[in-house]
Amino acid sequence: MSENIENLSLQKEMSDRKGYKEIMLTSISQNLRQYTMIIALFSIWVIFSLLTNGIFLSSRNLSNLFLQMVTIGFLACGMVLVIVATHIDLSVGSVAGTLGAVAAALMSRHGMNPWLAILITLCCGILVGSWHGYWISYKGIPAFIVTLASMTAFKGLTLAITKGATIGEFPVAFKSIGQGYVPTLFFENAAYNDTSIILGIIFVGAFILIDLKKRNNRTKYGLEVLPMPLQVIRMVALSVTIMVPCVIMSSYRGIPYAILLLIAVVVVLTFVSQHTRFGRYIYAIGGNKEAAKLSGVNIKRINFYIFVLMGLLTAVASIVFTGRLNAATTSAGTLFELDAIAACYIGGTSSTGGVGTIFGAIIGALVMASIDNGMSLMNIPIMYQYMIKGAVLIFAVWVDFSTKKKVA
Amino acid sequence: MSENIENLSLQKEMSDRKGYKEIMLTSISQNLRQYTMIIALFSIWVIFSLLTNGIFLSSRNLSNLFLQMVTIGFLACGMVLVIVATHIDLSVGSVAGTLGAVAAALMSRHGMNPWLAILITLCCGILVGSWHGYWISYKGIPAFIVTLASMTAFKGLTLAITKGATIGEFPVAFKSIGQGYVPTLFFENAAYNDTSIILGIIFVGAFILIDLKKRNNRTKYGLEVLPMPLQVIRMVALSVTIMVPCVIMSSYRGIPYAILLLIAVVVVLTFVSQHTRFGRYIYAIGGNKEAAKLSGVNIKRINFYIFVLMGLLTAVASIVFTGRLNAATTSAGTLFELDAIAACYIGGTSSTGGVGTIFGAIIGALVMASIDNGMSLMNIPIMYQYMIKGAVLIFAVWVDFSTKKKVA
Amino acid sequence: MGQHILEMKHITKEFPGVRALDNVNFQVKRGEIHCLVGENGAGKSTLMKILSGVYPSGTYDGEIRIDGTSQAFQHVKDSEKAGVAIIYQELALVKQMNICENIYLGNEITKRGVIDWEQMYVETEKVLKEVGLSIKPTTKVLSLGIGKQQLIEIAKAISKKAELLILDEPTSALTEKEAENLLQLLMELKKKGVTCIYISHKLNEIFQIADTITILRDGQTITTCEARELDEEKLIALMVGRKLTQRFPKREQVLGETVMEVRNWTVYDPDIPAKKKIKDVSFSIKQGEILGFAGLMGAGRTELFMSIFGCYGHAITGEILVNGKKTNMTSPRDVIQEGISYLSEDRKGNGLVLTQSIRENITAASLSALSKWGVIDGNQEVVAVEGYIKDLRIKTPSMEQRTGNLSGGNQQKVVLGKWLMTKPKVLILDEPTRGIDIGAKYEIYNIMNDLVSQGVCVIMISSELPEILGMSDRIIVMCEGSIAGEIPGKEADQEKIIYYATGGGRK
Amino acid sequence: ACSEPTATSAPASNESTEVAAEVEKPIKIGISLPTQREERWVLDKENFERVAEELGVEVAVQIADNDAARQQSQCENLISQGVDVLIIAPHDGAAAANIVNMAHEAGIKVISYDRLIMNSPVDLYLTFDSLIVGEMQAEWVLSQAPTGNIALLAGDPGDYAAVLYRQGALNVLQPKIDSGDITLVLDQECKDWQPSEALRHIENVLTVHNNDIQGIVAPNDGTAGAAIQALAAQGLAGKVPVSGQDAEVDAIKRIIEGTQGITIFNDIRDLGRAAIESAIKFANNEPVETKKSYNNGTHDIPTIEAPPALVDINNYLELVIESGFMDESALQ
Ligand SMILES: Nc1ncnc2c1ncn2[C@@H]1O[C@H](COP(=O)(O)OP(=O)(O)OP(=O)(O)O)[C@@H](O)[C@H]1O
Ligand SMILES: Nc1ncnc2c1ncn2[C@@H]1O[C@H](COP(=O)(O)OP(=O)(O)OP(=O)(O)O)[C@@H](O)[C@H]1O
Ligand SMILES: [Mg+2]
Ligand SMILES: [Mg+2]
Repeated sequence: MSENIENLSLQKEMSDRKGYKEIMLTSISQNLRQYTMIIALFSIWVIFSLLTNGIFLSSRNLSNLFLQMVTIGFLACGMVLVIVATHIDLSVGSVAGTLGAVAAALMSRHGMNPWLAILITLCCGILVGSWHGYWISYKGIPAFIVTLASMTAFKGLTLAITKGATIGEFPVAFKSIGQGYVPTLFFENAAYNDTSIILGIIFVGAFILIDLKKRNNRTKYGLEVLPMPLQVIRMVALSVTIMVPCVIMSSYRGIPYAILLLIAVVVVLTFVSQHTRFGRYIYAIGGNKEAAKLSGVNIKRINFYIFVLMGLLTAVASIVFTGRLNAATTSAGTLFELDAIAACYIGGTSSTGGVGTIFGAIIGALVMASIDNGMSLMNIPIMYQYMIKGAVLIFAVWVDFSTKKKVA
Repeated sequence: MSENIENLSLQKEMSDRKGYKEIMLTSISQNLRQYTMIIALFSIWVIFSLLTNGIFLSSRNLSNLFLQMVTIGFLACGMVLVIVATHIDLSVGSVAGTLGAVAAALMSRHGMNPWLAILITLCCGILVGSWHGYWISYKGIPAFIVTLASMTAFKGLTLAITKGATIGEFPVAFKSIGQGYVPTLFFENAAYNDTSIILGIIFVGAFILIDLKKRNNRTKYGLEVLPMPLQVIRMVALSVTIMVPCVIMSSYRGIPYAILLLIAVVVVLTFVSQHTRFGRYIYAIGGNKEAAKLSGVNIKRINFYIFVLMGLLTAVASIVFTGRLNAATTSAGTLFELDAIAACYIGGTSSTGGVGTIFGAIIGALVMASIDNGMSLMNIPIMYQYMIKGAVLIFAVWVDFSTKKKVA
Repeated sequence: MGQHILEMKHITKEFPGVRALDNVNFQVKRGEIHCLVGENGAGKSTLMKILSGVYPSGTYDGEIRIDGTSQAFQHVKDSEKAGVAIIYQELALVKQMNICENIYLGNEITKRGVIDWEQMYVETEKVLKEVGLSIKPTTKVLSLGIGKQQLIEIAKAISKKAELLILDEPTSALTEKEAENLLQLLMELKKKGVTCIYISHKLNEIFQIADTITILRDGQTITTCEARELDEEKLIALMVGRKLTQRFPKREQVLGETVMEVRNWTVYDPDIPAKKKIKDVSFSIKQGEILGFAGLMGAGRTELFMSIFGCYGHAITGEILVNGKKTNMTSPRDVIQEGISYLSEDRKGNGLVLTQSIRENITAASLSALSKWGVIDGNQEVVAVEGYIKDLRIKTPSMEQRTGNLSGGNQQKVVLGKWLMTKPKVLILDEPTRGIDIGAKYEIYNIMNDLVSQGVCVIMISSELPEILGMSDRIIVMCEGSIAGEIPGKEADQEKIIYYATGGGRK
Repeated sequence: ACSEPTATSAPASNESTEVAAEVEKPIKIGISLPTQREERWVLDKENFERVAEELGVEVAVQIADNDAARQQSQCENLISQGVDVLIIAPHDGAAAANIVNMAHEAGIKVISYDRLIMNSPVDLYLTFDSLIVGEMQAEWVLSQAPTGNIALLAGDPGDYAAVLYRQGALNVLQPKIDSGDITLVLDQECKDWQPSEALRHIENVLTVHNNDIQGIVAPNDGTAGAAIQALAAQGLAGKVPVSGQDAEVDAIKRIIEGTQGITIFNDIRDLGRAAIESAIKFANNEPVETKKSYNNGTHDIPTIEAPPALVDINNYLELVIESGFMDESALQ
């Protein structure tokens, strides 16, 4: 969401010479890249909804769908930055598997407190990320090789830790991260989960506050701002977009913790990528490494931290995933990397680097998860599922590209 | 091998002002990139040889080793060109699986003549390649997405064709492509396979002839050539390099057909990549697409044909692989793409495009196969195999990079 | 503090096979404008890259002192901290980012770690005004021409408020007007006490602003002296090592048939479909003619010829006749086959494949002629390339050198070689002498004359008015996408061109 | 979660809000299978569908393609669809415990098919015993080669069934190894059950021991086929006993040829029918009779067991062909 807001606000400069309609049109056409994928996503939803007699859009299934995409969502968030900086990380799946096993072993075998286990897992994730970062940025080995090596090595490590058997049954605290829902606060027995709605209202409030503050700031510097009526429309639109999913989820069991966590990560990383030096440098490195170097960007350090961040997010993903399965399996994480990378590309990340957004990647992850979920709801045999998924993938990206070409 | 020869001959221009020693040193240092990987390969061989009491270097095992790497070898040959042109092909594994199933179904279910089945399989490969090429070059969809979609789709197609069961038992002609050896010609009962030695001699002869012809040609154009003594040393060295593996293989059962086929593919593709317009354009596109376009290169067409070629090679790989197993299985080809891509990177292909050699990729494929083979010979548990393989991969590439950095 | 803000002592730098700098000594006094001149490949850019920390301390021999204290820069950042700002010869912008982001890349204004975009936009607008640009700070660099990109680079360096400002051929892509603007700006900065090192191949600029001049040749310092002790002739002699009596070689003019004719060429903007970039342009060129194209930056000359070459534009209308016949050309390939070649102004972006060797670059556009059945005749190739290296005096240890390792001027020569090799009927040169030294320019002019006398026609787009005036038989001046006027070469002078270029001749 | 059975004909347990409970709705059984990459699971799927049609119930079959997480998602989706009972053949028995809890929360009973779901109150377990399969394979190989070098292949290390087969085989082999009668010269797992892995391992072990191998324990027919391929290259096919499992067409052909000694035949038809019948009973809230129970770590699970059968050259006609499992024409 906050991507669009950013772009929208950049549009404000044009406002003096143009009417409201024109401002909105320009803003829409400039955001079309992201809109087409969102439109594609909604089309997929509508189609599946029709094909499953509405089960697809039931609040229960949407809740499932979000939980099914959440692991890839975390990985895709990090992967966007990795790909934007022209690297790749093939190891996230294996590493997530290993980290999940570590957390599982700590809790199940050694009876460790779940919070401590989580802390240790996160540290391990950072460690793995540093290892990758070290070889890639300080030794100059291509990320493909380093992470391919890790992909292999961590597969082995998972086997070694699990000793070939699934490690299962975790404390409730750990499980809830992957499969729990926010508890009801006041109305125990209402059909709706009140906490989710309260959270939604808090989000909306925060957004409106931030937006107004930004507006103030711009006025202070003498920059142009949206005319007030448009500003109001914008706020209403955003509020609705935020509240609708909250209400839908609240009518099943409420917002899952994992989704809350993902939203937090998306917001923080979007902020980091747009409003901090670290974020801007990632895009600069991806756009033109030489230029970034000549501008005094410490490329090695930035690359290093990108992988550290990726490691951390992998650890988060592994915790959520393991909690959700309530088990650490020996082959956990297989092919996550491809799903995460695909999510980025579907979400508009450029394969040549320098271009890509976190928000886009999340949309990409949702597209993939929706296709899987919808076909599974329809009980389509797996072989056709594979074929249809392939076809939909190409088709969605093609639609996206052809509309984009017309604009840009 | 012919890569080195090429580079060596380009060195000749410098010969007038320098002594023999200097020419040789320059040539060696300029070829170091390839030499280090070859050295790494030999080191791996020596280590495994020591660890397995020499079994690793026995002629029987070397024969096995080459056969074990041959499928990835074919794929890596095509993958180099794909990566040089800044694309990627993630589908080769799935596609190889499907094509193998097609060939198997044609022969086993419909009793088709093996040669006809092979022809049809090759055509299917070209068709798949054209499909990829169409989307990538004419529709501008990133290769990653197109081939990821195919990876998924063809996984489904394999399941559909095999109906979940292994298709097995093929005619001898088909099997031999994957597992047969050249027959003895004259000495039925000798300890050595005479055909292999004869083939070796033919290769050496051909090389010497081509080299002399080139020398003549250069003299005719007034270009510099190697001084005669160095030329002789060069020829002797090359002859030995060619003969040694021939003799080794002849002392087991001779040269496998699959290896002969791979050698042919490597020689042809090396020639294509170095001495034809098509090849030159691939490297130009990879180096700077815009500049290539302005130089009159039909980028779309070249990209299209790169994927057609990749499709064809995938078909070849699938035939060899299926013949070798004498069965088409439901999950054949899984992860081939990663091995093939890794082989390219190990062999010095640049991830940013424009740089890479077929010969390097073959060395890369050999390195990977050697690690797998050696550890399996030592009966190391699979979890350690995974970990060791990861470590060796990183280490080998690191050695390669650090020597390269010192030179360039 | 001594009087020298910068002292570089005994600097030696080697690349594989090349000794780029050989015991160079270089001193700059506080508050002066110090010009560094020399032939292509003399080592000017390398010396400046050492100074700015691009080549970290340890990869070269020698010592750098700034304000008397010895420095060992490891990073560009270190030199910036010591008050050095530099504009590199090769554009160093991130094209996907907007102007504001580029200008502040590496020096973002932050408030508690958070980038303050509002303030940066405001500051950017200020700096852009200083260099004479009025574009929105949110414009993507991608959509700007080379000239504007160059100005952005200058703005970026100025925004750093450095004590020592280094400019490596900042005006090579600028028109006289912008260049003049820049020189004024430098004089103002000098008044504020900023020291400046200025590298250029344009002698008039040098004599206009230089206090001191240092001359490099083959990686060695030839001399450092006060600007007023020198005149153009002496300077050229010191740089090139020989005398050049004329700047523009003379030639006999024999006009033949009309070779190419462009009629009613109109091109729409690919980004904004309703906007015309080129408006109804018609012109023709005869055999044996050099046709100059002049205009201000953004006049649309590059767009005109890129669109003719099939690499730019949207909904193009109009027709092209070659030898009187209508053509139907849609891609660069078709155009080349019709005998028309176009040397792009952006050598790094559109000209060279930096990962490939000189040999491969020079033959890239003429492989059809060198090959049979798609197989390239390697020997013929080597012979041909050797010829061009010799003719164009490309300074390189071998034709197998990666073009990425060549100096800017030598890269330009490689691109020129590539297009000469296509043996065109019409050769379009877009800023052909960009970054080329005096001696080599003279050679290029000679080559143009040779070509013309062989019956080739040459279209030269240039922002250097003396060059346009000295070489053209006829000059077309463009303004805002259409032809503003046409002047026969003999009658042309600076005033007339500028009159048309600024829109004076429009009906 | 499933409270006192009431006497209504509609499924009592269906409380979920979206799926409106129609009164005359046919029973819908959700089935989640681990893979379709082995013939036996393909046959399982066909069998389930046939039996269901026969008995007039609706089935929704999902294939996890060897992925525990996908299996969980698919089961969630089955529950969303409103199935009455879940039959799960878990890819990973321990990981599937979570599914059981989920299903029970939605008031749906769970039958664990062929592989036991661990640490959870599964309602019923139907099985051939994986451990016993491994034991049978190893016992047969030992009966053919009581002394000498034995090679042990195992399935994918990430597949829990593979771990059990290997464990079963080792249960039998270990005493003989300890007594020195046999030497275990190869103990390798095959990534993704890939025959090409098996081929490589057997080629290499033959090289190391110079063809001196007396027996090969292969976990399924796919890897057995590849092992025989490696033996054939050395002219040893038929001379070294090789075990297998699943009674695939190719394997029966090899048994007739004499290159593969045995395969383990799990007659899935009976087990599948029993599963559907039990599911219908659960849906109608009728009790299911069992004779045995297995402890899955936390609970004693009522169990229906079907014995695996050893198929060799002597009994394949009776067990595989005459029982109608395979068409004789397939063997041509
Ligand atoms: N990275 C490099 N690798 C190898 N050689 C290099 C490299 N960079 C520069 N050189 C060589 O060093 C010499 C000096 O180059 P430099 O770029 O300093 O020249 P210059 O004086 O700036 O020339 P120009 O006027 O053409 O810009 C040239 O011969 C060039 O080929
Ligand atoms: N009014 C404008 N606003 C923004 N961008 C412009 C404007 N006019 C031109 N440009 C951009 O500036 C660039 C300048 O055009 P171009 O370089 O083709 O002009 P030119 O006549 O060749 O001048 P130059 O001497 O710079 O080569 C173009 O890429 C165009 O997109
Ligand atoms: Mg320079
Ligand atoms: Mg221009």
